[in-house]
Amino acid sequence: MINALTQLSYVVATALFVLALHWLNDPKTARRGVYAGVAAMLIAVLATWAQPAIIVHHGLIVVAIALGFLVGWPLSRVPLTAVPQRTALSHSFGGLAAGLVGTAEYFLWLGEAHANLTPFRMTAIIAEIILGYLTFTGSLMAAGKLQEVKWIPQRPVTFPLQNFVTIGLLLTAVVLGVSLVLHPAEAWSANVFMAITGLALIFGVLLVLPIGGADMPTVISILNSYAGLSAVAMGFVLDNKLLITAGALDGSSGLILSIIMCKAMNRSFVNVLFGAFGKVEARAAEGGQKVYKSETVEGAGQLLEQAGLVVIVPGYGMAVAQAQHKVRELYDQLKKRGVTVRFAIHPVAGRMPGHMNVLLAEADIPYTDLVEMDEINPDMPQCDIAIVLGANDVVNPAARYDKSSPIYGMPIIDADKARTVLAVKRSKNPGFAGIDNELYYAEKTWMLFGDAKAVVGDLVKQLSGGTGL
Amino acid sequence: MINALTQLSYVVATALFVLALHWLNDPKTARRGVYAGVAAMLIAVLATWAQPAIIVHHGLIVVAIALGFLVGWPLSRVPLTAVPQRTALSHSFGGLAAGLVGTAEYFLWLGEAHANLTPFRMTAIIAEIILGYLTFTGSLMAAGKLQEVKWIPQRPVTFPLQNFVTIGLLLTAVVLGVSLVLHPAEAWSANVFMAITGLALIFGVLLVLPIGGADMPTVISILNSYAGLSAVAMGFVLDNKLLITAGALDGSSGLILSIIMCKAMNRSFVNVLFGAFGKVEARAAEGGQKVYKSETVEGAGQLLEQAGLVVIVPGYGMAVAQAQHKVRELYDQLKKRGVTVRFAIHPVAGRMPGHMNVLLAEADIPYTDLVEMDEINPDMPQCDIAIVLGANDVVNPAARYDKSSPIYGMPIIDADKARTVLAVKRSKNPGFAGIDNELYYAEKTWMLFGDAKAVVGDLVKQLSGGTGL
Amino acid sequence: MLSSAAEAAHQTGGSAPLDYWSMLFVFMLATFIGVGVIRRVSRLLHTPLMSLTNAISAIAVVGSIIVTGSDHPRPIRILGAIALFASMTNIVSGFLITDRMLKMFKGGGAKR
Amino acid sequence: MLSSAAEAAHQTGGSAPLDYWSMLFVFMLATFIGVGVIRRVSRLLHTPLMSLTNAISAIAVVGSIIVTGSDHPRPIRILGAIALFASMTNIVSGFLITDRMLKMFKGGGAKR
Ligand SMILES: NC(=O)c1ccc[n+]([C@@H]2O[C@H](COP(=O)([O-])OP(=O)(O)OC[C@H]3O[C@@H](n4cnc5c(N)ncnc54)[C@H](OP(=O)(O)O)[C@@H]3O)[C@@H](O)[C@H]2O)c1
Ligand SMILES: NC(=O)c1ccc[n+]([C@@H]2O[C@H](COP(=O)([O-])OP(=O)(O)OC[C@H]3O[C@@H](n4cnc5c(N)ncnc54)[C@H](OP(=O)(O)O)[C@@H]3O)[C@@H](O)[C@H]2O)c1
Repeated sequence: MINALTQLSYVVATALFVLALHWLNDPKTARRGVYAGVAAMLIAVLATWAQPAIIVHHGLIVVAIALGFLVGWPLSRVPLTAVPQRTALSHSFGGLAAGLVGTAEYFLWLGEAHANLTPFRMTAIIAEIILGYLTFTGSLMAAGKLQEVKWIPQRPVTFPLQNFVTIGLLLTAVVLGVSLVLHPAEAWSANVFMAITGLALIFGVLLVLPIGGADMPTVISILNSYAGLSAVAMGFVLDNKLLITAGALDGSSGLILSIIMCKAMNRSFVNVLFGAFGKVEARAAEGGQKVYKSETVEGAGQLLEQAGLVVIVPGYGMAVAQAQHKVRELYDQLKKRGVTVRFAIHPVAGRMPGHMNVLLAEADIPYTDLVEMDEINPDMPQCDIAIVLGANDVVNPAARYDKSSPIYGMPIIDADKARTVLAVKRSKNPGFAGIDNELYYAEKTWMLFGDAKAVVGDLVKQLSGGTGL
Repeated sequence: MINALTQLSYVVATALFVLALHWLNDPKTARRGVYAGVAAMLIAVLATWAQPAIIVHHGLIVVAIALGFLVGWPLSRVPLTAVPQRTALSHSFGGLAAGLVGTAEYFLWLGEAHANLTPFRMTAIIAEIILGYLTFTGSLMAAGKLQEVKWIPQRPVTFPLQNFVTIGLLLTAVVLGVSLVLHPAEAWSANVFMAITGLALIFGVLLVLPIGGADMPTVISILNSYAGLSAVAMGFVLDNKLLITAGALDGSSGLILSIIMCKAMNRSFVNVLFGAFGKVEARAAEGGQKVYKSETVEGAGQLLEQAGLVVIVPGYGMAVAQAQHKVRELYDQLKKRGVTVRFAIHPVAGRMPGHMNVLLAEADIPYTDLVEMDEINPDMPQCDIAIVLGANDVVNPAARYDKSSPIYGMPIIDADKARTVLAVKRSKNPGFAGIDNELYYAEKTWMLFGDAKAVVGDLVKQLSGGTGL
Repeated sequence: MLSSAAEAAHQTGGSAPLDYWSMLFVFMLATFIGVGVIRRVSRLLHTPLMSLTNAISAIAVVGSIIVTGSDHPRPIRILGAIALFASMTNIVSGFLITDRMLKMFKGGGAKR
Repeated sequence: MLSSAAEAAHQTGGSAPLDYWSMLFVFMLATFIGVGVIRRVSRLLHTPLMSLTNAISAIAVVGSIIVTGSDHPRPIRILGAIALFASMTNIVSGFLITDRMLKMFKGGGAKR
């Protein structure tokens, strides 16, 4: 009976998970989605816990859950700029969990009931631990790179024969896995198991090492789908359909997001994973010679006052500078003057999908004023002033024609079509792709050098001052 | 081993079925969808047949399949106007198949192995036969009404306490079912089983009897989902996931199509099923007094020659008259004169969803010139001439304001906003909703009485003649 | 299938309940898929959609074959044969007519 | 779950293979759903989406609870507890931060 009840709750939980993701496809219903997810998880936990036949010890469970809350809560308060790191970090937790459960299952059955180590289940266990542990270390690395931790190299690290070594490791792990499937309970099996664990852990590190900090978002979502798949594997081991479904949902989500990112950057998976992208940094300097035209805040202010339609193109710089609230003030100032203000959101502006949307939403800017690239580009010629706010690659015209450029073919926001361009950045440094951007030298472009937050702040003062007089 | 192979083929077949429906969402990939479906079905059939352990007699199978082809092929050659009937007819076949298999299973186990008649399986069997047999008779009735068979009343047939009787029947069947679940193998069980069968058959008839011929499409898709559900039930009985999935796909499809139709007609399920819609016919006459302005083909021809944008609003009348090919000629003639021609397609124009699209596609009119209601309405004020071709309810302005009208609230095509309206119909009779249409009396409206095919044919002659001179 | 299912049922009531649940699972998931996919089918193709799903619902053919081909008393197999005939008719006519309709859809120059 | 699964495996090799297949079925269907649903998530919400799926992937909590709570040797249950802690952290932080982000999305007058 209890079993039937458990099964029923699992069915319900599954349905709720699907609905959660479904509701997320529209900002209006999105929060309902979260509640559905919470409900589903709650049901799953309780249904699992409330099986007297199976769960006999409660102390450890309570402790672990309590600790989980203690650590989880602060992790949910991180500043929005740190969201990518946070996500990476919790992927690593997820991977760890899957790995540990896999390990526990194996040694449990090794000790108690060999019979259960059927080839099918053994295969599942091995898939579970390989995916789990590589996600664990891989995501830790990713988090580190994003957090720009000292002793983790930001730039892609490459060494001779790297890919051979990496792939080699994986193959060895797989081969060992096969042998384990065939002889799950020999005297030496346990050691082989540990060996596989070790290889998976190392593989995770090597996988992420050669990838540049800016490609991390893509890597993160790939790791996300690995985490999902390890949950699926766990489901196969425990014959638990809920695990299988939830894991599959997670897996496909990670996969699709990374595909979307790759498409928007016009790069291939392989290129992201093994391309050691961002090493090209060196090439940045060359362009340095050409001349920029700088503009003062005053001048910019006047230009803006006369404008009819202003399009703000935010980029990673706005995120770094945490400038969104100042931007909001600018937005208000301009609106007060009857200037139409739109935000042009590039799919991969910033460092994670939807990055800009979240930041601007945080600053209470209605998402109805955030226009996607494809919708805004046709209007750019009518745009009087385009403010390029810490964006670089996503407005780099080279993407249109320069076959040699690493971002060639990536769709961009046509800021260069606007009548005037105001570009806010701190220096002459390139963006993530490490390439020069001719937009800054264009006739119509005026540079506003400085930190995005500071510059925008000054602009606001300028404008509000203007009204004061 | 063979079992594993069967299972594998079933998995593949399932995937192909899903893809089939997925590809159908775009005309460009639609045919691939059909092929996927065929492949899936082929795999399913072969995988099932090729189980020596289970399938020992082949003669009957071969014969049945051969006959199936013999009957199926001609059924696929029916004229497009007969498509609704054909669909209904094959739903009834589907229902019959499910019902018979259910019956066979029951009596088989009754004779051989009571043990298999577990409550769960018994419930499934009963669901299967009730759904199957009611779909069988219900769809037959529907097909009859659509085919306008003599001895099947077109108009809704109602008698006192009808709904009581109908619902009563169903309840009795269910109650008997429950008793059968509890005592599947008593001496009297077989009779109860037959009784349920009988009730289901009668219920099917009573369900469709009170529904007007024009509501059949909605009914058909509801029956479609019943057919699907009975397949699901069969899947539960045979513990066959392929049946369950395919059935569920079918069930949801039927459900959604009927919902779409109801929405587009602004009617509720209940109203369709028990509303005895179309009895209002009587009310039609009243409006007869008001005056129409008739126009000659010559006049109409001249009007058309001067027009810049002509919107053709096809309706059920075009289907009845099989006028689509003539319409094509008209389309060509007008294009030759540099007139822009668009077709305004109302979601429920005709007698089945997408009816007009299929007919016009048959006449080789590119689907890119078939514009959906919501897209065309904004342009109607710029339209010089709207040709209302055997359409009535879908252009009836009463739907906008007349709360008393049976079609009140149903979104319509704004033919009345066009500068001039040419309305082609045979008589002063109303359309399916059986209500009068003020559009025909409007200042700007000119009636072209006659059969759609004939009238359009004359128009074409007129125009081509015009060029001849 | 049938007979094997039968045995399964015989052997262990233990594993049986589990199975019901996975069937329920499959049913629910399939419904989710159905709803999701169908809602995105273009209006343009609703008639072909009807006849295609109609052909798919003839999947009952699987059950019919099993009943017809297994080593059962004749009358039962006759029932199966009729069912098989009916399903086969749907399969053939359903797919053929769908394809016939779809053949007719030709896109003009412009993309839709 | 675990132990019961174990028994099941013991009892009948007969019903076991069947089960694998239904798992495979569930996996396939779930993937179809996932792909279908995710592709329709608005670009606007891709960041929340990431953290929500991240929370959902913590479903591994189910396995962790089973391992931690069952009557197994201590070391094994410790592993389980660590896993449980890790998953719980994801659940809490994942859902909280998603909601925190979504709270911020406010539609202006116009519909999107
Ligand atoms: N969004 C995603 O999901 C995702 C995923 C993977 C990769 N990417 C990549 O990330 C890039 C995003 O393009 P993007 O244009 O948004 O960013 P970007 O190309 O990295 O350029 C950022 C610009 O902001 C400036 N900047 C940095 N800190 C600043 C501050 N505090 N104040 C003002 N300016 C500052 C930098 O110039 P200074 O240093 O001179 O200030 C830099 O030119 C794309 O190449 C995309 O492919 C995105
Ligand atoms: N499409 C669906 O899925 C669906 C489903 C259920 C119900 N319906 C209902 O069906 C109706 C469809 O609207 P509709 O405007 O397309 O059709 P309608 O309202 O039924 O009107 C058809 C018109 O065509 C005329 N007509 C009939 N035969 C003709 C011929 N041979 N030549 C010329 N004219 C002819 C009729 O007038 P005369 O008799 O005077 O010629 C009639 O006024 C809607 O009310 C809708 O709710 C549709």
